[in-house]
Amino acid sequence: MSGMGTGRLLRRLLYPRWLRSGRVALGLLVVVAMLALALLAPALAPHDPAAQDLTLTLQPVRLGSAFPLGTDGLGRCVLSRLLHGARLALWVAVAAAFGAMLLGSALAYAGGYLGGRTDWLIGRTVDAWTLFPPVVLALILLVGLGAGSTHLVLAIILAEWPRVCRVLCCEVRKGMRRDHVAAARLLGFPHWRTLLLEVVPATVPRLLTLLALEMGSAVVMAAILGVIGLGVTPDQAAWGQMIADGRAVIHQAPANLLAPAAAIVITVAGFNLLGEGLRRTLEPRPVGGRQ
Amino acid sequence: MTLLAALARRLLVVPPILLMASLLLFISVRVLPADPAGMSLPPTASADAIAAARRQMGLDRPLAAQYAIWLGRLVAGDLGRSVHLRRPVTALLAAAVPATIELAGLAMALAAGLGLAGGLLLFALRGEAAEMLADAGTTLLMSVPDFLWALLFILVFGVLLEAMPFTGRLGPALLQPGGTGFLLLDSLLAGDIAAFRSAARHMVLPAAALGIAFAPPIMRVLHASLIDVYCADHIRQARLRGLSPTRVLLCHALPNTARPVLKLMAVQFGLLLGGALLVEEIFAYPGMGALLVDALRNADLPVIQAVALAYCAVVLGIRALVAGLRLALDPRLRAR
Amino acid sequence: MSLLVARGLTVAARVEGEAVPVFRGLNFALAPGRVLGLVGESGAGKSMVGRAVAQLLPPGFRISHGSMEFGGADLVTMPPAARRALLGRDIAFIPQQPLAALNPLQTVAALLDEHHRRLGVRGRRLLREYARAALAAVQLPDPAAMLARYPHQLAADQCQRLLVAMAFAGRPRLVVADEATAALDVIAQADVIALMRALQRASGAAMLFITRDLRLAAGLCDELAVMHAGDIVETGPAAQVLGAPRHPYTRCLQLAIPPMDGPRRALYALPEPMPGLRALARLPGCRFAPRCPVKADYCLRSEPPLAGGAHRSACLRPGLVPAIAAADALSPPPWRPAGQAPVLVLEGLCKSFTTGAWPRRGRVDAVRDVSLRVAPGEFVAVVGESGSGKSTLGRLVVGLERPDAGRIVLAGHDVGAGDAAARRYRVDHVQMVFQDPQAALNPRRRVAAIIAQALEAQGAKFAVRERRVRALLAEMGMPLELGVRSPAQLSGGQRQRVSIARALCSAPPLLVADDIMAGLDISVQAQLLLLLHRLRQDHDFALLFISRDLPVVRHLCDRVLVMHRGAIVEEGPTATVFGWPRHDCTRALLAAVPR
Amino acid sequence: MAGISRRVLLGVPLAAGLPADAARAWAGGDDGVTIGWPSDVPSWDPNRRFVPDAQPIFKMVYDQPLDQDPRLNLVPSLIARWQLAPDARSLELELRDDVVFHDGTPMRSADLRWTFFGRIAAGHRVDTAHAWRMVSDIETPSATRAIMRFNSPAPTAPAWLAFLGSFVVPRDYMRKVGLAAFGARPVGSGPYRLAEYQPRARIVLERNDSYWGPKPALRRVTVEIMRDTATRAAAVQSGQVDLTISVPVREVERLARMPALAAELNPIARVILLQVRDDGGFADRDIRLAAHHAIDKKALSQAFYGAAAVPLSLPAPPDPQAHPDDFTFASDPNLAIQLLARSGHSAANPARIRMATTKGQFPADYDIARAIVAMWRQVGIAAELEVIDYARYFELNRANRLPEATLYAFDNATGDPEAYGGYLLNPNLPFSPWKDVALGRKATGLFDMADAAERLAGWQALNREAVEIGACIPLLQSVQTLVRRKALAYRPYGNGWVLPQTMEWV
Repeated sequence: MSGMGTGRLLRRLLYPRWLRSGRVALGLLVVVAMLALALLAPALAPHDPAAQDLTLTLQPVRLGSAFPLGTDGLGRCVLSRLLHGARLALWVAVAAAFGAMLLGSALAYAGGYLGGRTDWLIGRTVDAWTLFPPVVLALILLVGLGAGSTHLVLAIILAEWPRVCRVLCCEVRKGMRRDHVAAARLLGFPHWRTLLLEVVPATVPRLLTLLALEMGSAVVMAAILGVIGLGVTPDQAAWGQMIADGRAVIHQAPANLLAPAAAIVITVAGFNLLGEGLRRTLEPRPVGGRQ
Repeated sequence: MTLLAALARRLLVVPPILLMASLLLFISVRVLPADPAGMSLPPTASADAIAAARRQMGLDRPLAAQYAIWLGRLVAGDLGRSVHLRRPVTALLAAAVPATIELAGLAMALAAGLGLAGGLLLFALRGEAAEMLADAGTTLLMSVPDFLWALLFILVFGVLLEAMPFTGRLGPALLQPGGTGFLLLDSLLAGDIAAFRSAARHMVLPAAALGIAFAPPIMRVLHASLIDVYCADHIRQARLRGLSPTRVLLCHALPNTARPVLKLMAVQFGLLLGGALLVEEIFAYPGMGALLVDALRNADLPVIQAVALAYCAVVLGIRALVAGLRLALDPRLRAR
Repeated sequence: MSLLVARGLTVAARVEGEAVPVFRGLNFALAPGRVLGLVGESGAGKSMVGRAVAQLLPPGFRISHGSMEFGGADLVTMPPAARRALLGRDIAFIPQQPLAALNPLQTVAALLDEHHRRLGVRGRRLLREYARAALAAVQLPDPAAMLARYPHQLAADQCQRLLVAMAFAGRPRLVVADEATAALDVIAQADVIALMRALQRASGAAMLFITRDLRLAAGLCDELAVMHAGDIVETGPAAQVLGAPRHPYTRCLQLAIPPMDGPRRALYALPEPMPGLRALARLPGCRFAPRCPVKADYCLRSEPPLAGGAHRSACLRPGLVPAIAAADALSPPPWRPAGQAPVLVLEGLCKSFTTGAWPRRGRVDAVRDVSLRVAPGEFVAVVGESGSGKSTLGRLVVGLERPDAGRIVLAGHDVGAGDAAARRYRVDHVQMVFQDPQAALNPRRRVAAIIAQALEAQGAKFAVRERRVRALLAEMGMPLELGVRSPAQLSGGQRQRVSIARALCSAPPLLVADDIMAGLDISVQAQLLLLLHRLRQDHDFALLFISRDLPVVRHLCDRVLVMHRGAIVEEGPTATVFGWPRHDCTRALLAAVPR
Repeated sequence: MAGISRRVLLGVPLAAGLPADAARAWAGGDDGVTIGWPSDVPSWDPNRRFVPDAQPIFKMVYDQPLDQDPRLNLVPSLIARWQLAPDARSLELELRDDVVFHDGTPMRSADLRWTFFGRIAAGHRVDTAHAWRMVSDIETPSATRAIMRFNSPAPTAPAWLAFLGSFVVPRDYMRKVGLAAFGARPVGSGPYRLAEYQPRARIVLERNDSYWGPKPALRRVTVEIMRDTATRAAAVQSGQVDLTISVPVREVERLARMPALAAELNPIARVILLQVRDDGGFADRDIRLAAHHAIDKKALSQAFYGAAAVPLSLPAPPDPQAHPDDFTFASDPNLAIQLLARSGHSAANPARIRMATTKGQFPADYDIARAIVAMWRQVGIAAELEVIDYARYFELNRANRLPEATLYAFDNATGDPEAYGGYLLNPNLPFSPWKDVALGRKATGLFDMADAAERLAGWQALNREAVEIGACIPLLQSVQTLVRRKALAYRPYGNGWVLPQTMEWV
């Protein structure tokens, strides 16, 4: 049982099957690019995103100038705010998606594995929780918790976890019905190992897919809350906030609205492509025959 | 009979779910670092008045008892009065809820229509090069949130082309016909064609923004379930019986996709209501979302609670409706 | 004048970018009113012939040459609309999975009306009459109630009767039945076969009967065509083909089937599975050669022609065929001293399940007051129709279900309590082999890890596990390198062997096997039976063998229990029960076995 | 400023190029108008809350005892004649006899008494209770005569009769239906009556054809509540509303270039200022003064008002009466840094305060607030900005719960200096977050002063002192932005009123 050749192993590790999909590659490219921009924002941004110059408001887009994407109504550099906004957006996306995933999947596994009353209770909790549109719940929580990126993440986690839980619950129940889970139990595996070895692996593809899609929806959610003006503090550079500001100056400096809007669309598209691609490569579906 | 029994069976779980939702709302409002008594009164209220309100609301009692009191009031239909607008919350809801349902319903219908067309198109293109393109298109479409569509539509159709109104529910010089609060219905009942036209025109842009944003998931699910269904034996058998492709699609394949598509639409409706929140705000459309945002800005606790519960009730109603539809469409569900 | 004639029909499949010839110029002819049986194991291409008739090939397959003529017109080159006009009217299909083949949203009435309307029947009253007549023709009782039902409310055989009725409704000239009874219970299978035969005779239609059950084909068909890897290897009148096979494949298949009468004999197990699509490209000569017991070197190089008169075979060495025989004789079960304490005792075991939902909640007794004993090393079969409670009994024994009443005593210990101690005890004393090996093996673990699961659960060291895996793989007759494969890379028979190896890993005294032969090909089944016989010699285990297949039971088990509606209705040594059945249920089961 | 007509009343009707919804208003000779307004009425009880922006809406449904002309002089309205006693302790009034409420009952002196005394004595929670707290009684010798009696000199009483909340409500109707029903179906004597009210959304008013005064030209007025500045600008551009106010100055410049629109920038009798508290993070005078010095008012005016708003050093408009030229408060960040250093604060260790602002209530309010926060950050004041609703501002102010600093445009429709310093800084009144009694006592003393010149000098000194101790941070004179169809004529008022009864299509 020496295992496969080192070359194949390396190839599998470095260039796994799921990466060979065009969607995944493109989505990953976009997401990684966005992440790089966000991480390097302090170095890349030409200005302090909060620095205002009231004598230079609403400068137009001029790529070679000090303000490549112009300035906003307070004379702040749009490009710098966009880059720093990416930091916030991606931090929120990653943290909220992981948080929702942890909470949702933990409950899904518990419910799906234990079954019976636990499952019923978790299922009904999810039902009740999803009666609130996520945005509504996040808004209410956010008003209570107060603005700030940590609170934003928390609010999104609390609003989004039931969706993750619901999807995963189905997967876990489906997995639990498979005979190899019964076999593992008959062989005397402790519960946690049965869960970890026999049930969880089958749900990993769906988990990854959901993670990517959740990141996209967290970006949108943060933007919605920002546009309403409740997400982050007014001086924080956030895409939603920029869109809200940009609306007022759409005729004078369209880049103020278009730049953050484009950033949101591109980022969300990146996450969606990634999620969609992962779903297709990790959970292949049949293709209907044509006549 | 089976249908009714199956429906009744599903309705049995509604009370516990509602109870849980109310508990959730109660807790999430209670964890807010705010004093419900203080928030239920204008800031001008004196300390004595607040203390009196605390006693009256039972805030000096244990949390469980507080919940019981609150629930008791709720069941009795007492939603309180808006602190900020100084009106009974029920009156505010009566105006806002139909507006939102009307908008969301129209948007959902639009999304379903677009989703159906798009899903069929995607399905028709399967296996061809154009499929990749159409698929990439839907992914991109899916990545544009509803509020960006709203901003775009205002800019293009409202301001540049001046083709469509984009604020409020009704044109000027028109009075809102009374009745149910569903403007389209009321104006038709009142025979007020001008009001109907105006109300419909006012709903076009917000409904389109929401509808377009929520169509791509429907497209995808329809497409995927069509592909699934076409793998099913009964479709092959129908083709082997010599049925025409159109008949196979319309009478055998499409009805069998109703189950996943309806399920998705039930889930989507909740999200759509959430999306409508900001879209209403952008279009100055006086619905639940605008009411909630307003109440949140003014820390108007009775309104926040009532609107949140109203959202629950609407979502629950839609779920019940969809469950009924699915039961009516799918005999297998009735049996279980 | 033949009705259906295939002339040089060549189907190619696209596998990883290269075209592989699946059919290499298939030729056959079917005369009106005759029944042609297409037999062979799965992967032989039988179904593809049926699909070629309707031109509904799976994605990636296409007809590259040749013709398929129906009544003189070529179905391959015919415009789709013309072909569609024939389907359902002149050419009817009876599918494999009757329940899945019915639109779940249509009532029986809607379905029949749709079909009759297509056949040109107009008017409500007339449609209703036709529907009733169709139901009556296939002996479906209570037409009024039946018409209002949905497919999920029907039993599988009722669905199949319905589909048979629809197939014959248009007075077809050709009926294609693709494994039409594979999904049915033994008794229902016999009924439906009889019905199809009767309707075929009455209507004078020709029938293409596709099956892998050689015995079934023998009873029904006028002519047989044995297929292997896309080739027709032998064809001719059924009696001649089966009476004096001229192709080693036909002979091997016959020898692989456990007989229902006569003495129990050893089975012949074909080595190697049927070559897959990918392998076909590298088999220019006789595609059976790699499995053939009488092959010569030249067989691998040259393609044998289908030669002969009425009875033709595609073998270069037909003379050697009659000499093929099973290698070993059937060994008797190992001797055991009498009066050993039973390994399993069930006393008054009951289990019921709730069915339906409020307000029509009911309970159904799956197992009613079952008592039995299994001696160490004894192979006991549990037979019965589906729904008779066999599987529930098995799940109760291993502890996947908790009994409502009664005792389960495993090697002297009562384990009915289902507490932690009982669970631990069970792990060492009883294991289960599941019906569907694909579902029973975790697709994300390696074969070696799966086999050693029992030791893993006990916390055995890696070296110990590895030794055990090596030993078990060898015993199962599987090469060592399969250990690093994942279950998805194995064939069905290999998977079932892995499943057995896993159950035997901790050497439990009792094994429960739940219908482990279902869905396996004849040769794979023979291999497994051989394996079980051999394991019985080497390992000391008793077997509770749950099965629907009486010939297999007869071949393998010492004692048989017949279950009917949750209760054991007859019990005794296999030879006695099969030779002199006393209960009606047993008789019906025995009568339904095709001979 | 180029291209912006100031107070131009002419308009040229346009013939084509308008969408169906908008075309009806003027092309067809239809007599209605739609107005985009930034806020709703707080309630339909006009005495209840002093909300300057609701004033023009109330003035359609209700009448005030006295009115103001565009130059803010007092003119007769419900009261034909009035006479303030020399000691300013009583006010004699003579009412018109031809005024009829919308429900058909005539307006009598009893209604006046009810409005300014009776309902206050009855314990109604109305803001007029503060404004008219000095009324000891109102005598009504006849149906058309009334004498207000004050328990302290009330020199500004006539001005107050034309100011916030002073609307006459029908006593009998209000008593009969109760307050809640009155709020739902308000009855006044104004030129319009309420036809439809969708809270937070729209108000539709119909002309009162039996109005006693000059008949409005337009039959129907629709007020669309649009809190969002961008929505208002877009709505007027696309013709969905005929007139709107408080759009950003940049939008004014852009919309002024559209042929069908007239866009105006009118300085009005309002002062944009920061209201401050004397406790919390602002307990230290040096920090307050530093906060003031740190603000570059000229830059604010330049950036957000195209330099049209006059920077202020005192909390009063740039009117020589209240704003002597010899006082200026320097914009000097360095000084601010020094002052903060004295209190131990620097950019690294900033003084922490909270600040509130409205958003969309007056042009660029939110932008100004954020710009100030950024200016403060430079010198070492970290302000946490909170956006509050217009109505919430009043609630918080009355409850004394405003944060350390609040950006607000203080309205003084009367133009009298009392209404600035007197209300802004008087801790006894609910308008002031500043609760230090020393300044309040001085203000209270000035209220009772009957001599005009002495009063004026007193208010000047008080305003100056308030700025010097950091009790108030005046910023700019407010500028009203207004965009309308060119064809819609209206009468501009010095206090920013936009009254539909003065509008007509020309």
